Amino acid sequence: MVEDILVDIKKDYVLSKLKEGERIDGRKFNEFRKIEIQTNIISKAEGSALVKLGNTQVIVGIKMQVGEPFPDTPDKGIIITNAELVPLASPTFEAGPPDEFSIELARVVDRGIRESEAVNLNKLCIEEGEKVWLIFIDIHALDDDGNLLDASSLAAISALLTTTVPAERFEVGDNYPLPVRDLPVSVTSLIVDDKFLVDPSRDEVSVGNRFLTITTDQDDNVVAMQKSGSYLLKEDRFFEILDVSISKARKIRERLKDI
Amino acid sequence: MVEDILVDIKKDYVLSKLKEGERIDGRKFNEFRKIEIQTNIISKAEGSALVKLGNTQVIVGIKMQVGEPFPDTPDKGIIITNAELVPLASPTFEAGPPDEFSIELARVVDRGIRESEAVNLNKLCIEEGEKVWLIFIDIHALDDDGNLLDASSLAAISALLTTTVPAERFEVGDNYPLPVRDLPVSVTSLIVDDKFLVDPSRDEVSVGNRFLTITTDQDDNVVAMQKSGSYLLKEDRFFEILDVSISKARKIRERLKDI
Amino acid sequence: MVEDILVDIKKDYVLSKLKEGERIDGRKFNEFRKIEIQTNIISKAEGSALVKLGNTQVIVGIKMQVGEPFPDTPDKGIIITNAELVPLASPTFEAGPPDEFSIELARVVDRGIRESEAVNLNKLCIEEGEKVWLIFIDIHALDDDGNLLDASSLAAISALLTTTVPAERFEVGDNYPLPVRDLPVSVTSLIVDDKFLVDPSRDEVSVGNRFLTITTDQDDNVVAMQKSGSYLLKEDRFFEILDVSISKARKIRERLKDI
Amino acid sequence: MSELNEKLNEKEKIQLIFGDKRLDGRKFDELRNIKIEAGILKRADGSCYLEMGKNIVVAAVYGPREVHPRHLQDPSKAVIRYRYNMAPFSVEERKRPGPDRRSVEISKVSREALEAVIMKELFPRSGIDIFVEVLQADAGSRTACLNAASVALVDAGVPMKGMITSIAVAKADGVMVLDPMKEEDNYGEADIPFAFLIRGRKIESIALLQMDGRVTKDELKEAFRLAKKGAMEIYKLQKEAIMKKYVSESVENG
Amino acid sequence: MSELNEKLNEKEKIQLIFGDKRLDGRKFDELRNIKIEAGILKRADGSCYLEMGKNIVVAAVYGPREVHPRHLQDPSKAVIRYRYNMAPFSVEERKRPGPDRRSVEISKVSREALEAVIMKELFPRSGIDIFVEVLQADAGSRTACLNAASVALVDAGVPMKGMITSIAVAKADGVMVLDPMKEEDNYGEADIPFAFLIRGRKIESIALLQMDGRVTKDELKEAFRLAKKGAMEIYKLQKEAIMKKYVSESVENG
Amino acid sequence: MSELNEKLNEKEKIQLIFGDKRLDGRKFDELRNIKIEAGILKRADGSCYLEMGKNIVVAAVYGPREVHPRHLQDPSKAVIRYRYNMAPFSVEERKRPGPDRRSVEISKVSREALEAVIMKELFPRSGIDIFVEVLQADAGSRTACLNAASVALVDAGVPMKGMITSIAVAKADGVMVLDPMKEEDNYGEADIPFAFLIRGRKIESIALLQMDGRVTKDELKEAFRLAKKGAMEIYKLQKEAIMKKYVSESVENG
Repeated sequence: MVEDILVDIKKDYVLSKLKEGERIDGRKFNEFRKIEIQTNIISKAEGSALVKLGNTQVIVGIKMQVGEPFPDTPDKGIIITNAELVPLASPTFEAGPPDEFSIELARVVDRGIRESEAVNLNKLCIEEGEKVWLIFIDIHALDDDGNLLDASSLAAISALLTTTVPAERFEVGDNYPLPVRDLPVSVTSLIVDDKFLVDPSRDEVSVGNRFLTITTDQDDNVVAMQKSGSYLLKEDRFFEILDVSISKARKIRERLKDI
Repeated sequence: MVEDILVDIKKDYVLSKLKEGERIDGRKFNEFRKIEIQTNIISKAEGSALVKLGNTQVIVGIKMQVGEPFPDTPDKGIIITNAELVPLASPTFEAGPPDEFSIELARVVDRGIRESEAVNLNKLCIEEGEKVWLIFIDIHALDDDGNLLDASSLAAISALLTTTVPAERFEVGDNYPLPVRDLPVSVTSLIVDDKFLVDPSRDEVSVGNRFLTITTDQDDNVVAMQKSGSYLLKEDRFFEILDVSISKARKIRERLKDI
Repeated sequence: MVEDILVDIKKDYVLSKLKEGERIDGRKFNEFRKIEIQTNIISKAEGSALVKLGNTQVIVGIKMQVGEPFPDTPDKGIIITNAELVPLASPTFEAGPPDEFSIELARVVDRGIRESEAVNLNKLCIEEGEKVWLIFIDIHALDDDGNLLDASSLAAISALLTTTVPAERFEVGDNYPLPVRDLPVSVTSLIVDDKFLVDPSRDEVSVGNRFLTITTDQDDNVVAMQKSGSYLLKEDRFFEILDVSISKARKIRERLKDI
Repeated sequence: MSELNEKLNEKEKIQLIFGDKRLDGRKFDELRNIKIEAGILKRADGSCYLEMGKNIVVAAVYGPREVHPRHLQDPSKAVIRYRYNMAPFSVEERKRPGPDRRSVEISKVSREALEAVIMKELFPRSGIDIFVEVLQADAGSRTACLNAASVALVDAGVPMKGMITSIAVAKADGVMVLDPMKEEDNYGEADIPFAFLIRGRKIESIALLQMDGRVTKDELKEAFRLAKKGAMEIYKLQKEAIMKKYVSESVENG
Repeated sequence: MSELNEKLNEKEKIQLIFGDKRLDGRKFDELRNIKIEAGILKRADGSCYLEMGKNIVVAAVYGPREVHPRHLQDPSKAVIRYRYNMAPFSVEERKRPGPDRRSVEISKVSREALEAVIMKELFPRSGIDIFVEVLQADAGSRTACLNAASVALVDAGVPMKGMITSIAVAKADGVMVLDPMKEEDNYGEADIPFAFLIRGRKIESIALLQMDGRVTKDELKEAFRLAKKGAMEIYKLQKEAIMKKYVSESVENG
Repeated sequence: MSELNEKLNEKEKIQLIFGDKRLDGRKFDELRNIKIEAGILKRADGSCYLEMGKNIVVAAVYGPREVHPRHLQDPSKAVIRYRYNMAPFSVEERKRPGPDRRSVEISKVSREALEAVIMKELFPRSGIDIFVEVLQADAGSRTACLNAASVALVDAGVPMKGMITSIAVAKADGVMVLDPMKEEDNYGEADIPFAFLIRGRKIESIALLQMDGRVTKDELKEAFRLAKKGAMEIYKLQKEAIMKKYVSESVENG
């Protein structure tokens, strides 16, 4: 009960500020929180990255194994993306098998990487039709202060950028850097009435789950989109968000080039 | 609560009619509802059939795969029967792993087909001890207005009758019709006091779950029986039901010969 | 509620007797209940034993299969220990996947056998790197009147002692007795204030779950220990329990030599 | 896998009948050795150990007792649960722990057989739980379990309309035989498990009936004849086991 | 395994566009054949059968009805559930029964699309359950299901702000095409499922939007144009199906 | 599979002790590098980041807070939960997400250690949840987790009888060594994890004790000596981390 009241108070506060054209933490509508990226945190993983979006923290670890290819792509590696929203990261998360939120999160992150063809899967074939590399992208939430999705996308591509293919451990040749050829960046907006805010914080989300995520590649192509939450979106609003998402992604992508 | 009262009213009505020697829908005690059989509904399945018993609707799809035989029957195909009582079909069904009702349903249908040796499993060996055909009989309930079991049995054998072994897709020779050599038919009776009614409708079942299913083959042999529900059955009643079941099955079997 | 009151009454009674230096069933503090061991109960198992500790009853069955070795122990057999605390054995047990109690039980029993190297796993290799024997130790509780753990340990080693490797059934040579070369014995104590009692009965455990299990081998080495229950243990108390555990285990081990 | 295995149809022929004898020397209407002991567990309210041929089963009854959670209670009668469970070591190939489809079905029809005779209206809002562990299985384990459960129920003092006694009949080499063992079950042509309500030394009605295989109406008649004969013999042993427990208790208490 | 399979990226090239025609002869802005029938199930409060190309789906609506257990109730509005489920035989390779990750995600976004238009505040503490079974799938099954669900909701008399109509657009050989079939979905460069709220014969807003592949902003504009055109055609068929059911009922009752 | 792997007994010999030094150059009674930081998570009521050698763990505490569903509440005290969880990428071979038997046992004994020192009677009907994520594991992860959990509990303001400090001792090449790393754990002859209650700078009692391997009574005595020495050193680092957090907060607020 107390929590419900708190949420209502936050909601009113967020909405009243928005009417004045302001966000509660002083950001502009199209401004991300401070982004921190640390890579190679986990030496036992093939690659890893910890990303902070303000107080939101996500760690992604990449593990690779040798496995069988799919019958119809006998010469390509395989990406498997998984997200654990462990109860450590939020009082609303519960232990147990993945629920619809963690499944959606993993699948949207996966789509950005897969559809941008960020990883050159053709270079992950060991023996055609027999052995290819499996890439496990494991998203592990640590602190959910809003917009886990963009933090996870960013951590995933950052971790891939620092991944070494462990060929020696599996006795199939020399280690080599994972071939990454694109930098997909997702931008999630919160839709509030006739406005939208990028990178919403948890307090802002108290106004309701009304998200649109747009992932773009380095040529500004859209590679993944997901409207999430029960709300109705106007077409012209969509195209406004698209423009902002493309330009924000470009800026964030610069950060990835330093890795 | 309202539902409980409704069930009681129905029950009283069914019982009072039975005292007058009548069924609520005017059928004779040994009369089935109208039977409709449509086959080859699902072109992606190896065989399929939709059966309607009055308003009860069940669809069965047959899928086949190449798999390993059992060690002690190295030259025989394998039948796997599964039933999904999806919540679409009845307000009392719930999503989730199969419960005791769907397991019993699948097993009783399976027994009729297996024990009548309806499918000639000897003709489903591809390579002795290595490769045989697996036949998946998937029962999918659509509308449960009573007696799902007989509808499912009928849909299963109807679907098998129209099944083509997909040898070409699996690159093990030419396609051929599934060898079906018997036509098992199940007849389910509802026991009410000293009477019994075949093919009970849902409203009739409001008097209590007291079923006896008898499945016979084309030589009038009994190939499967299942007493289901917590009640006590007299021996002479059993033999009366047996006679009716055999004669009803004969009639229904005629319908199958047209497929 | 009634049960809670009963537990409280039992607890008071146990504690008052302990103050007088007595156990409720008249045993000495370092005295086990009557131990009965019956072996070869289950002819279909490779080995089996039923152990009674007073009214506590546990049956252990050993099944063996041929399987693949672990990559880093290509020439060793594999032990898998599993415990089922079936609801038949106690009103507090529930059907379902193993809970933390049955997992802990299985793992502590397993540790005693594994760490004492009771079974000579080197003699359970069939073909290096390809085929070794898997030993399934299945613990099945029948009646839980306290100290299931020691009863299970005792039943496990007793069953192993009577196990025949079923080489003929798997067509890999002649049957031979499972090579057992040590006799680990676990002794569980209940800690009550500044005292401790070995082999606690269920009524005694009403004072609280405060256990220490110490498993020793035939040379009086400690091979496994487990403090179980939320309590604090003094170091000098620990060493007192250690001495008693070693001497009790020696006595119980004599019983195993008769098998 | 276990599900698949269970569906296995082992119809390769081996000879089961030799003149008027069976593979194990029994006559067609002869039961296997049966041993029944009541009251063997301390924690349970009622219990029973039963051997039937190579089958070894233990049954326990808890209740009538409170039902948790509450929404599972029935305000008009006791809720009956029945769990048939096989120990992993009870069969040739180790069985994975936990229920498979076969044991779910057996638990259902066994529970229904007992529900029909337990006077459950006497215990509204309560639960009566019957747990049966198969320690060794060798054809007919569901009937052995029901027989043990029935004795355990009496041992627990649960009021019933009569005794439930269960026995199977098989068709082997074309002959109907009582209480089939594993070979007759595997290689025979039909298996028909029965359970009867016996009251006042008389078989009154059928509480459980299943069948798979292929039989004629006349063979079914013969099956009923054999099953009823076998059931009466088992019934006597069930009563003796209960009596023995009762007498020994009286002596102890007396 | 099914999870892995589903992730498969079948990008081997086959030609999809031939001049101004598609592999199956359709024009770029042409829908597949659609057949809709309302009220086909007795037990459900509302139902719909729908074919779209080779997709065959059945939708059922139960409710508004009581929600169990109670703690799942919402005191301010109805709780909406949506279950997208594929029959094991609905696809080339038999699908294991039960939800996989793909169907969990589809169920979520489909539910959210309907939640946005169902007037759920009218039914506090109640539940409205929408179940959709995919009997045969051939690209676009999520859109077929939403269209069927929408008709079933009307058939059940659930008040909504308007009709939900769903359709996908794909990019195939560089061209944007309406309502892709399996080949265009597998070998095409992008797939964009839409659902719109249509009210008063006008497309008012977007209720569902997903996308995977690779498209430019201009291609997205073309996708919207095609999707809206297709949606209006489907909307007409949805209305006709409802009308037909209504008329036939009136005749029966009249 | 992971279950099987975990049971693996890697007893192939490699040399662990060289004179009075260990494989990694440490002395027998020397800890690995330890780094502790309190209060690193926003959402949790208390939290801690801890490195111990190559182990990297993060602990969070939620509570005391309401317990759902209600029937899990204890009217006399807080209910303590403890979840030890390994990230899939924390070990050499990717670990399947979710609890395995090993982590269930570790969670149980770790919870029991903390239950013995948390003053849970002060918070009837509440829950205190302790979640620890192992981001990288390298022998001793259960002890690293307990140390982090203990700091997180203090950070959350949960009243305790004292500090829980945990450390393992191993037997390697016949020598007892403090705080074993992976090689000593895998190839050593015994592993003994301890946790102590430390109050007023004094080790008061044992809160956790497990052991597997093979040791004599005298070796156990040496193990206690080493463990207590190590625990006192870790205790100092735990206190420093808490102090640092407290000071930085005071500065911020002041």
